[in-house]
Amino acid sequence: MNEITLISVISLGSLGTIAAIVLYMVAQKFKVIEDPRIDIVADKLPGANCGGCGYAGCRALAEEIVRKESLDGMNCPPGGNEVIAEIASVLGLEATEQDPTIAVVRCSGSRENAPPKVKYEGDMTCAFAHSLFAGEGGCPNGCLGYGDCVVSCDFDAMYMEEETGLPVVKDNCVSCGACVKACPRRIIEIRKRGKKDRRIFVSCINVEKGGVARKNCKVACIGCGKCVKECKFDAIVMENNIAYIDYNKCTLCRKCPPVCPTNAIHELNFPPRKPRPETKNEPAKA
Amino acid sequence: MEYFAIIIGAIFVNNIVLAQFLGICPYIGVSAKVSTSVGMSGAVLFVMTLATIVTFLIYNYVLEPFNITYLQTISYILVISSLVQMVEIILKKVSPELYQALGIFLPLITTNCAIMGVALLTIQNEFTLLQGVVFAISHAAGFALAIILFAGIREHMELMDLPKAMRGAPAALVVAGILALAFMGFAGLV
Amino acid sequence: MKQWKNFTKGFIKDNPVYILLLGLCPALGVTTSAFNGLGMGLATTFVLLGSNTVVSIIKNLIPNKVRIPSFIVVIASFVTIVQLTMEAYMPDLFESLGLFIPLIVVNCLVMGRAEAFASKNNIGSSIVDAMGMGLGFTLALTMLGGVREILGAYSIFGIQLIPGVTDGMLVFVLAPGAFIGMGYLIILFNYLKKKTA
Amino acid sequence: MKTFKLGGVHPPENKLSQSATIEVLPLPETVTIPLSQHLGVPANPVVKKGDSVKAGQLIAKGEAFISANIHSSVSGTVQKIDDVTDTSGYRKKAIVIKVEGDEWEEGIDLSKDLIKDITLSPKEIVSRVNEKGIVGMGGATFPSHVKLMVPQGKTAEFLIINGVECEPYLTSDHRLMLEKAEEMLVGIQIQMRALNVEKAIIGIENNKPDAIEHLRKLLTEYPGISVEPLKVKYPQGGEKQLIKALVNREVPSGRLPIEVGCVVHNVGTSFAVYEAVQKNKPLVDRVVTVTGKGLKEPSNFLVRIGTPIANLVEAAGGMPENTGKVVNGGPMMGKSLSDINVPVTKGTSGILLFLQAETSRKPVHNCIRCGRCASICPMGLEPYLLAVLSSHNRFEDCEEEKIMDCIECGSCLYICPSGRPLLDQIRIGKNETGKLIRSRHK
Amino acid sequence: MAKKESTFLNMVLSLFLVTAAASFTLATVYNLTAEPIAQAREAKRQFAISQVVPEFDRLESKMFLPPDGGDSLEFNFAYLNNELVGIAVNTWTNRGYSGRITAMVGFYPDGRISDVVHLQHKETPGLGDKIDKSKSDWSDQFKDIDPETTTLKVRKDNGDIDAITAATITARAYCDAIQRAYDTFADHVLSQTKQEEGLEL
Amino acid sequence: MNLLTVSGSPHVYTEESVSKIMYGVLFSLIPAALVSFYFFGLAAIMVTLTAIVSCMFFEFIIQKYLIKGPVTVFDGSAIITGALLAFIVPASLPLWMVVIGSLVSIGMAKMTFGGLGKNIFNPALVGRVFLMISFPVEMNLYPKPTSFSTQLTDIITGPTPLAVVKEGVAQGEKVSDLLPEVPEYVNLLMGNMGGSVGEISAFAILLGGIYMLIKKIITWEIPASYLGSVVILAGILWMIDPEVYVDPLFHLVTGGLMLGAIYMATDMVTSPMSRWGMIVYGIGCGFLTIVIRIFGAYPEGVAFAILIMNAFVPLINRGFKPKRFGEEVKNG
Ligand SMILES: Cc1cc2nc3c(=O)[nH]c(=O)nc-3n(C[C@H](O)[C@H](O)[C@H](O)COP(=O)(O)O)c2cc1C
Ligand SMILES: Cc1cc2nc3c(=O)[nH]c(=O)nc-3n(C[C@H](O)[C@H](O)[C@H](O)COP(=O)(O)O)c2cc1C
Ligand SMILES: Cc1cc2nc3c(=O)[nH]c(=O)nc-3n(C[C@H](O)[C@H](O)[C@H](O)COP(=O)(O)O)c2cc1C
Ligand SMILES: Cc1cc2nc3c(=O)[nH]c(=O)nc-3n(C[C@H](O)[C@H](O)[C@H](O)CO)c2cc1C
Ligand code: SF4
Ligand code: SF4
Ligand code: SF4
Ligand code: SF4
Ligand code: FES
Repeated sequence: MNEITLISVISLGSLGTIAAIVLYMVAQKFKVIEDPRIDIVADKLPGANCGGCGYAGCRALAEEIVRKESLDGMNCPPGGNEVIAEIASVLGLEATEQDPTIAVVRCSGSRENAPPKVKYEGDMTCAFAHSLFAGEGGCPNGCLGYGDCVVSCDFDAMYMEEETGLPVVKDNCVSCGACVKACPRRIIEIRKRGKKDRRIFVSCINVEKGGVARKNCKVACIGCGKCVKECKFDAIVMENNIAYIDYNKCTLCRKCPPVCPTNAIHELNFPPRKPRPETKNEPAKA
Repeated sequence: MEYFAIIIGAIFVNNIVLAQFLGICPYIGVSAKVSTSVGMSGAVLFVMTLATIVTFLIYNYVLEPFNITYLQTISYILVISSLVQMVEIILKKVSPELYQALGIFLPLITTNCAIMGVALLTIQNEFTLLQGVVFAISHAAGFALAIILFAGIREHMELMDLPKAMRGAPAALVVAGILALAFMGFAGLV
Repeated sequence: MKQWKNFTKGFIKDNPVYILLLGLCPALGVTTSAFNGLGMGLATTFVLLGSNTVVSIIKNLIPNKVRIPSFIVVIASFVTIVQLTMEAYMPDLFESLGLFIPLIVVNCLVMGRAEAFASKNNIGSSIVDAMGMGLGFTLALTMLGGVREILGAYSIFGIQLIPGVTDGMLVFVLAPGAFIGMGYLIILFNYLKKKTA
Repeated sequence: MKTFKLGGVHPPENKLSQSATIEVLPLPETVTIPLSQHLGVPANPVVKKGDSVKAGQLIAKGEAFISANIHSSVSGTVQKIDDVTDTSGYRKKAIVIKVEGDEWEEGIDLSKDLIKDITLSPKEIVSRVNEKGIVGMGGATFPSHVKLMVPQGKTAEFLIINGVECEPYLTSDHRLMLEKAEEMLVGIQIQMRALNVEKAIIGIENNKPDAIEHLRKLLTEYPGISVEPLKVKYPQGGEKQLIKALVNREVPSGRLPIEVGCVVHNVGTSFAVYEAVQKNKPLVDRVVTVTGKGLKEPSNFLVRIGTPIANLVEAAGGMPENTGKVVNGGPMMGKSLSDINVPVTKGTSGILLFLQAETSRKPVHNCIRCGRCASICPMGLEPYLLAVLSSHNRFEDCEEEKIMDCIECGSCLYICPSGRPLLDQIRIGKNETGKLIRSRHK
Repeated sequence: MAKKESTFLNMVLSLFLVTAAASFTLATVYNLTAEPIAQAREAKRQFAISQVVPEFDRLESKMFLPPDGGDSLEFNFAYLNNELVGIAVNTWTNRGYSGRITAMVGFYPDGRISDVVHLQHKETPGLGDKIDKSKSDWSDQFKDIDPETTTLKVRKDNGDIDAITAATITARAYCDAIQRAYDTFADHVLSQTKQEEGLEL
Repeated sequence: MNLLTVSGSPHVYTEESVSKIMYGVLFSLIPAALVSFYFFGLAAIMVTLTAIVSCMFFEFIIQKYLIKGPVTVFDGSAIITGALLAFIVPASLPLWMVVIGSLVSIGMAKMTFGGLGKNIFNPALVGRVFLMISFPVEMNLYPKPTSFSTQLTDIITGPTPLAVVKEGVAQGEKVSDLLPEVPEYVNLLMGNMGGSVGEISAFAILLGGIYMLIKKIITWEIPASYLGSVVILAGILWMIDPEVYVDPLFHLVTGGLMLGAIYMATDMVTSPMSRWGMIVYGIGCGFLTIVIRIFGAYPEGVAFAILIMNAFVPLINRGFKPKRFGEEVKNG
C-alpha cells in the first residue's frame, strides 16, 4: 500500500464516517413524526429524485400519494408502472374487482330522427348551447351533438359519428366517468358491460310527455309502458314519462326491444335477429 | 469590475441552463408553475452557495494538500449529498413553513448537475472563496431567471392548446432552444 | 424472453433520454458530434453497468439510512475510474467531454437505475437492465449527436458529407440547436413508441 | 360631456324606429303569461283552469323576497296552466288565457289625466309597487320594490334614472320619454319619496336631443330632478357605468349601487311606478320596439303582456322572407329566439329581426392576442383570458380574474377580430364559478 | 438475507467500509493510470512542439516573463546536433471570444515564425475554431513571416493578417498571443543573440 | 329551408377581421419595400418573394399534412412573416438560406405552438436569429445601396453604419472621426445605407407606422416606449462621452430599430396585452437593444432584444393587469 492509497483511504473513509455520524445525530435530534406510510411508499420509489413525476423529488411524491390516498395521475418515469403497482398494493389502493363497466350514450336523436329546427352559432360546446337553448333539434333533454364528452375523454374512447351527429363509445372505454361529468344533459351513463359485451338500454332520457317528446324526435321514449309490461324480471321502471332498465336485473332476454313503438330500446352486440317486417333504427352501433 | 464580469457572465452570457446545459432536469421538470419554479430557484441558490463553499474548503484544505485531487468527484458528491440531507432534516424540524417553500426541493437538487457543475467550475476557474461565492450566487440567479421565465411561458402554453404531439417536453425544449438563441444576443457583454 | 424485453425496453419504449427525460444535461451538453455522443454514452453505460452490479451485490449489506450515500459513493468510484482511464488513454475525447464526465455521477439515470432496479433485483437482471438502459442512452446520444453533426457540420462521425464544405448550420453545434434537435427527436420517439406499442 | 372612462364600444346605432310614435297593438286571441317574468323565484298561480279573469286581476303571487306578482293583461278564461315553450326552447310554466272582451278590474284608473299629487307614504309606495308587480323595465326585470327599500345602515343620495338606451336599434325608452314625459317625472318623484332622496338625475345619451330638450323644458316644475346628456358609448346603460358617468363613483366589485349611495331605475320603470301608484294599474302592458332592416315599418307598440311576438311582427309589416335571426331585446344583450310564437313579457323591450346576411358570426380563428377585448371591456377585465380559463375548466383562476364582475355586455365578442366566442365561454365560466363560490359558502 | 437495520453502528460501519473500499480501488486505479496520464500529456506537448519547429533531438525548457506581465511563457529550445534549430513558445491570450486561448508558436533562431499551432481554446465551433489547423488552413499564413516587418494585426486594425470571416475577435486574439510570444522572445532571446552577435563583431 | 339562427348575445359584430388587420400591415409595408427595391434592386425583390412564397408554402404543408387542421395560409399572417423575414436579412443572402429561414420561422417558431396566435416568439425574428447564428458569414455581408440594379451576384458589400461605429470604437477611434465614414443623417433616414432589405429607410417605416396607428392596427405604447427608451439611454451615454458613445439620433435611424419598434415589437401575438405591460415591454426592448448594441458582441441588438422580451411577455401579462372597474373605491 503506497502513500497515496493510504491517504486516500484515510481521508475519504473519515469523510464517509463523519457523514454517517452527523447524519445519524441530526436524524435523531430533529426527528419529525410523520405518517409511517410515507416512509414505506418512499421506500418503494426509485429515490432518483429526478422530478420526472412533477413533484419535488421522490419523497414529495410519496407524501402526496399518502395525503391523497390515491394514485390518480401519479407516475414515476424511472420506476415505471411496476413501482406504481407496488405502491398500490402496499397502500391497498387497488380497485376491488368489479363487474366491468362502460359508458353508454342514452340518446338517439340523430339529425334524421330529430331534424334541426334552428341553426346554432357560437361556442361549439354542449355546455354553452345547453345554457342557451333547447338544442337545434328542439329536444330539451337530448344530445346537443357538440361533443363535450368526446373532448373530455382522455382515453380516446369516444368519437362523434359524422352522419348522426351523436357520440359513440368505443370498446377501449375504461369507464372513468369523465364524459358523464362533461355532458351537461347527463345523457351518458356508466353501465355494466354485460356478458359478451351485450347491453340493452333505453336510449332516451326525455321526461316530457309522450306527445311533446315525439313531436321533436322520432325515436323518443314516449312513456307508453309496453316494455314495462313485457319484462318478466321487473327490470324496467317507468318514472317521469321515461322507462329505465336496471342493468342489475336485466337478463338480456331481448324481449323488450321489439315492443317499443319508437325503437327507443337499443340492444348492442347481439347476433342479428331474424328479419322483421319494419325497418329498425339502430344508430348507435358500437 | 471583475465581480461584475463574473455576475453578468454567469447570469446572461453563460447562463447555466441555456448555454452550459446544467440542471436541465429540474428546468424541464419543475417549471410547470411559476410558484414552484420560484421555490426551486430559492433552493438552488441556497444549495449552490453552500456546496460551493464546502467543496472549496475540501479542495483547498484536503485534496490539494494531500495531493489526492483525483478524489474530487467522489468527495464532492459525498459531502454535498450529506450536507443537503442534513439541512433538509433540520429545516423540516425547525421551520416547517420554510421547508414547504424551499425544503421540498432540496432532495431534488442534491443529485443535480448544476450544483456539482458549479462546484467543479469554481475550482477549474481558480477562484478565491469570495469569487466562488459570487460565482455560485450569480449562477443560481441565472438558473432562476431561466426557469422562472420558462415557467411563465409554460403556464401560458398550458392555455394555448398546442398540437398534441408538441405538448409537454417537445414544446418545452423548443422554447428552451429559442430562448437560448435569444440569449446568444448577450454574447460579448463581458 | 423477459430478459430480452428488459434489455430492449431502453431503446425506444423506455428510452431514458427521449421518453423518460433523464440525464438531459449530458445528452444536450456533449452531443456536438456523433462521436462525442457515442463516447459519452459508452462512458455512462460503463458506470451504469458497474454501479448496477455492485449495488445489486451489496444491497443487503447496507442499512437503509445510508443507502443513498453508499450508492453515490459506488457510482462516484466508477465515474472516477472512467475519468482516469479516459484521461490516460483517450485524452482528446476526455477533453471534449470535459465537465460532463465527472457529472455522470449526478446523472439521474444512473442513480435511478441503481435505486429502482439494482437495489431490488439480482445481479443478472441488474446487468441486463444496465446494458439495456445504457445502450438506449448511448443510442439517444449518438442520434442527437449525429443529427447535430449532420446539420451543423455536414458530416457524420467526422466524415464530410459534402466534400469541401465544412461549415453547416452553426446553430446546431451551439446550445440552441441541442434543445431544438432534442425537442423534435422526442416527437419522433413518442411516435415510434406509439407505433411499436 | 360626461361618459364613463373604462372601455366601451360604438356599434352602429340604427335607431330605425326613432320617430315612430307609440301605437296600441290590438288584443290577441289568447295570451300566454309565463310565471317567471322577473329575476328571482317564479310566482305561484292563484287561478285555476276555467276561471274567468279580468284585465289587471292578480293571477299569480310572488311570495319570496325577490319575486313579483303577475296580473292578467286581458279579460277572459284561463285555458290552462301548463308548461309552454319559452324563448329558449325549454319549457316553463305559464298561464294561458283566452281573450274575451276587454274588461278591467275595478279601481284601476284608465283615464289619461295626469295626477301629480303624491298621497302615499314611502312605505305605502313600496307595498303598492310590490303589489302591482312592477319589475325593472331596463332588461334585468329585477323586482322594483326591492330596490326601493334602502337596506339598513345605508342611505341613498341619488336616484339615477336610466334613459340611456345605449343598445342599438331600440327606441322604446326614447319614445316613452317623449310621449309620457310628465307621467314619468311624477313616477320619479314617487321613487324619490320612497327612497328619501333629494336628487334624481336622468341620464340620456345625446343621440336623443329631442328627449333631452323636452324633459329639460318640463323640469322647472319638478325640483330635484335634472337631466344629464351623455356621450354615446355602449354600454352606458349598464348601471355601474351610468353611475360612473353621472356621479363619478365606482361601485366596488361585487357590490350593489347602494354602496355608493345610488339607486338606478329605468325610465320605463318610473312610468310603471307612476301608473301603479297614481292610477292603481298593475304592470300588464309595456312599450316594445319592433325593428330591423328588412322590416317594412319599424314601430313602437304598446303591447299587453303575453301577446305572441308573431303578432307584433305581423303588425310591423310581417316577417321578411330572408329573416335569419329574431332577437328578443337589443342586439348586444338580447336573446335570440328559436320560435316567434313565444309571448312578450315584462322584460321585452324590443323585437329585432335580422336578415340572414347580417346575422352570421365571423368564422372563428385563433385568438391573435390583439388585446382589443381587454381594452374595451367596460369592467376592465381580460375577456380573452376569462374565456380560455373557462374553457379549460379553471374556474378558481376565473374567480381570481374577477369573472363575476362581467356584466355580459357583449362588447368583447362584438369587437373581437378573430370571432372568438368570448362571451359564450365567459357565461359558462360565470355559471360554474358562481356554483363554486356558492358551494364554498355552504 | 435480511436487510441490515439502520443502527448507529451499522450505519457508520457500512458507510466507512464503502468509502474505504471505494477509495482503495480508486487509489489503485489512480496509481495504474498516473503514468499513462503523464505520458499522454508529455506526448501532447512534444507533438505540439514538433509541429512548429524543425526536427530536433534535444529540448531545453525555460520560463520567461512576458514584457507586459502576466503568466510567464514556457520556451522550449530545440536543438539538433547541439545546434539551436528553433524555439517553441507556449503562449496565451485572454482576448479570445470565450476565455483563454493557448498556442505553441515556433520561431527560427533569427526571429521568423516557423509555425503556429493552438493548444487549447473554447472558441465557437465553426467560427473561432478555424485557428485549429485541422479545421482550416487559416493559421498557415503565419508561416515564415517576420514579426519585425509584418504587423501582427488583422487588416481591419491596419495589420497584415487576414481575419477569420465572422470571427475577427478570435483572429485578433490569436495575433495577440503570437505577439506576446514574439515580444518575450525578442526581449529575452533575440536581444541576447544580437548582443552576442554584436560582441562577436 | 330557412332556419332561424340561435346564438348567444351579442348579435352584431365589428367588420374587423384577422385578415383585414394583416393585409393592413402588408399595405403599410409598401413604402419600405419600395425604398429597398430601389436601393437593392432585383436582389431585394427576389429575397422578398422567396421568403413570402416559402412561408406560405410551409404554412400550407404543415397545416394540411402535419397538424391536419384548417388551412389559413391566406389570412395574411404568413405573408407578413415572410415579408418581415425578408426585410431583416441582407439582400445578398443566398435564396436557399432564405428558405431555411422561412422554414424555421413558420415551422419552428409558429406551427410548433399551433399556429397564428399561439406562438411565444416572433416568428420572423426567430428565423433571422437562427440564420444569423447559423450562417454568420453570409448574414454579415451587407450589400451597398445603389440605385435600382438587376444584379444578383457579385454584389459589392460593405459594413453597416452601426458596424462601422462599433468596430471603430472598439479600436479606440473617436466617434467624431468615424461619423464621416458613414452616410449623412438625411441618407440614413431615407435609406441610403448598408443594411438588411427592409430596414434601411426609417422614414418609409415611419410612414407605414403612422398608417397603422391611424387604422388602429397598432397602438402607440410599444413604439413610443421602445424608441423613447432607446433615445433616453443612448442620450445619457452620449452625454457622458460623445466620443465613445454615438448620439441617440444615429441609433434611431440606423439598423433595424425603426422596423423592430414599429413592426416587430408590436406583433400583437407576442407582446403584452395591457397598456402598462406594453410600456414595460417597450422599455425592456429599448434597454436590451442599447446594452447589446453598445456593450455586446453584435453591432445590432434589436432582434435579440425583442426575442428576449417576448419571453417575458407571459410574466408581464401576469404582473400588469388592466385596471379593473371598482377595484379601488374612489368616491366623489
Ligand atoms: C341578489 C340581489 C339583491 C339585490 N338587492 C338590491 C337592493 O337591495 N337594492 C337595490 O337597489 N338593488 C338591488 N339589486 C338590484 C341590482 O342592483 C340591479 O339593479 C339588478 O341586478 C339589475 O341591474 P342590471 O340590469 O344592470 O343587471 C339586487 C340584485 C340582486 C341580484
Ligand atoms: C350592458 C348593459 C346595458 C344596459 N343598458 C341599459 C339601457 O340602455 N337602458 C336601461 O334602461 N337599462 C340598461 N341596462 C340595465 C341597467 O343596468 C339597470 O339594470 C337598469 O337601468 C336598472 O333599472 P330597472 O331595474 O328599472 O330596469 C343595461 C345593463 C347592462 C348590463
Ligand atoms: C454564438 C456566437 C459565437 C461566436 N463565436 C465567435 C468566435 O468563436 N470567435 C469570434 O471571433 N467571434 C465569435 N462570435 C462573434 C461574432 O461572430 C462577431 O460578429 C464577430 O466576431 C465580429 O467580427 P466580424 O467583424 O468578423 O464580423 C460569436 C458570436 C456568437 C453569437
Ligand atoms: C402589427 C403586426 C405586426 C406583426 N409583426 C410580425 C413580425 O414581426 N413577425 C412575424 O413573423 N409576424 C408578424 N405579424 C404577423 C403575425 O401576427 C405573426 O405571424 C404571428 O406572430 C404568428 O402567430 C405581425 C402582425 C401584426 C398585425
Ligand atoms: S371519458 Fe371515460 S367513461 Fe367516457 S368514454 Fe372515455 S374512458 Fe369511457
Ligand atoms: S352526449 Fe352530452 S356532451 Fe356528448 S355531445 Fe351529446 S350533449 Fe354533448
Ligand atoms: S361581456 Fe364581460 S368580459 Fe366582455 S366586455 Fe362585457 S363586461 Fe367585459
Ligand atoms: S379581441 Fe379576440 S383576438 Fe383580440 S385578444 Fe381578444 S379574444 Fe383575442
Ligand atoms: S442530468 Fe439531470 S439535471 Fe443534469
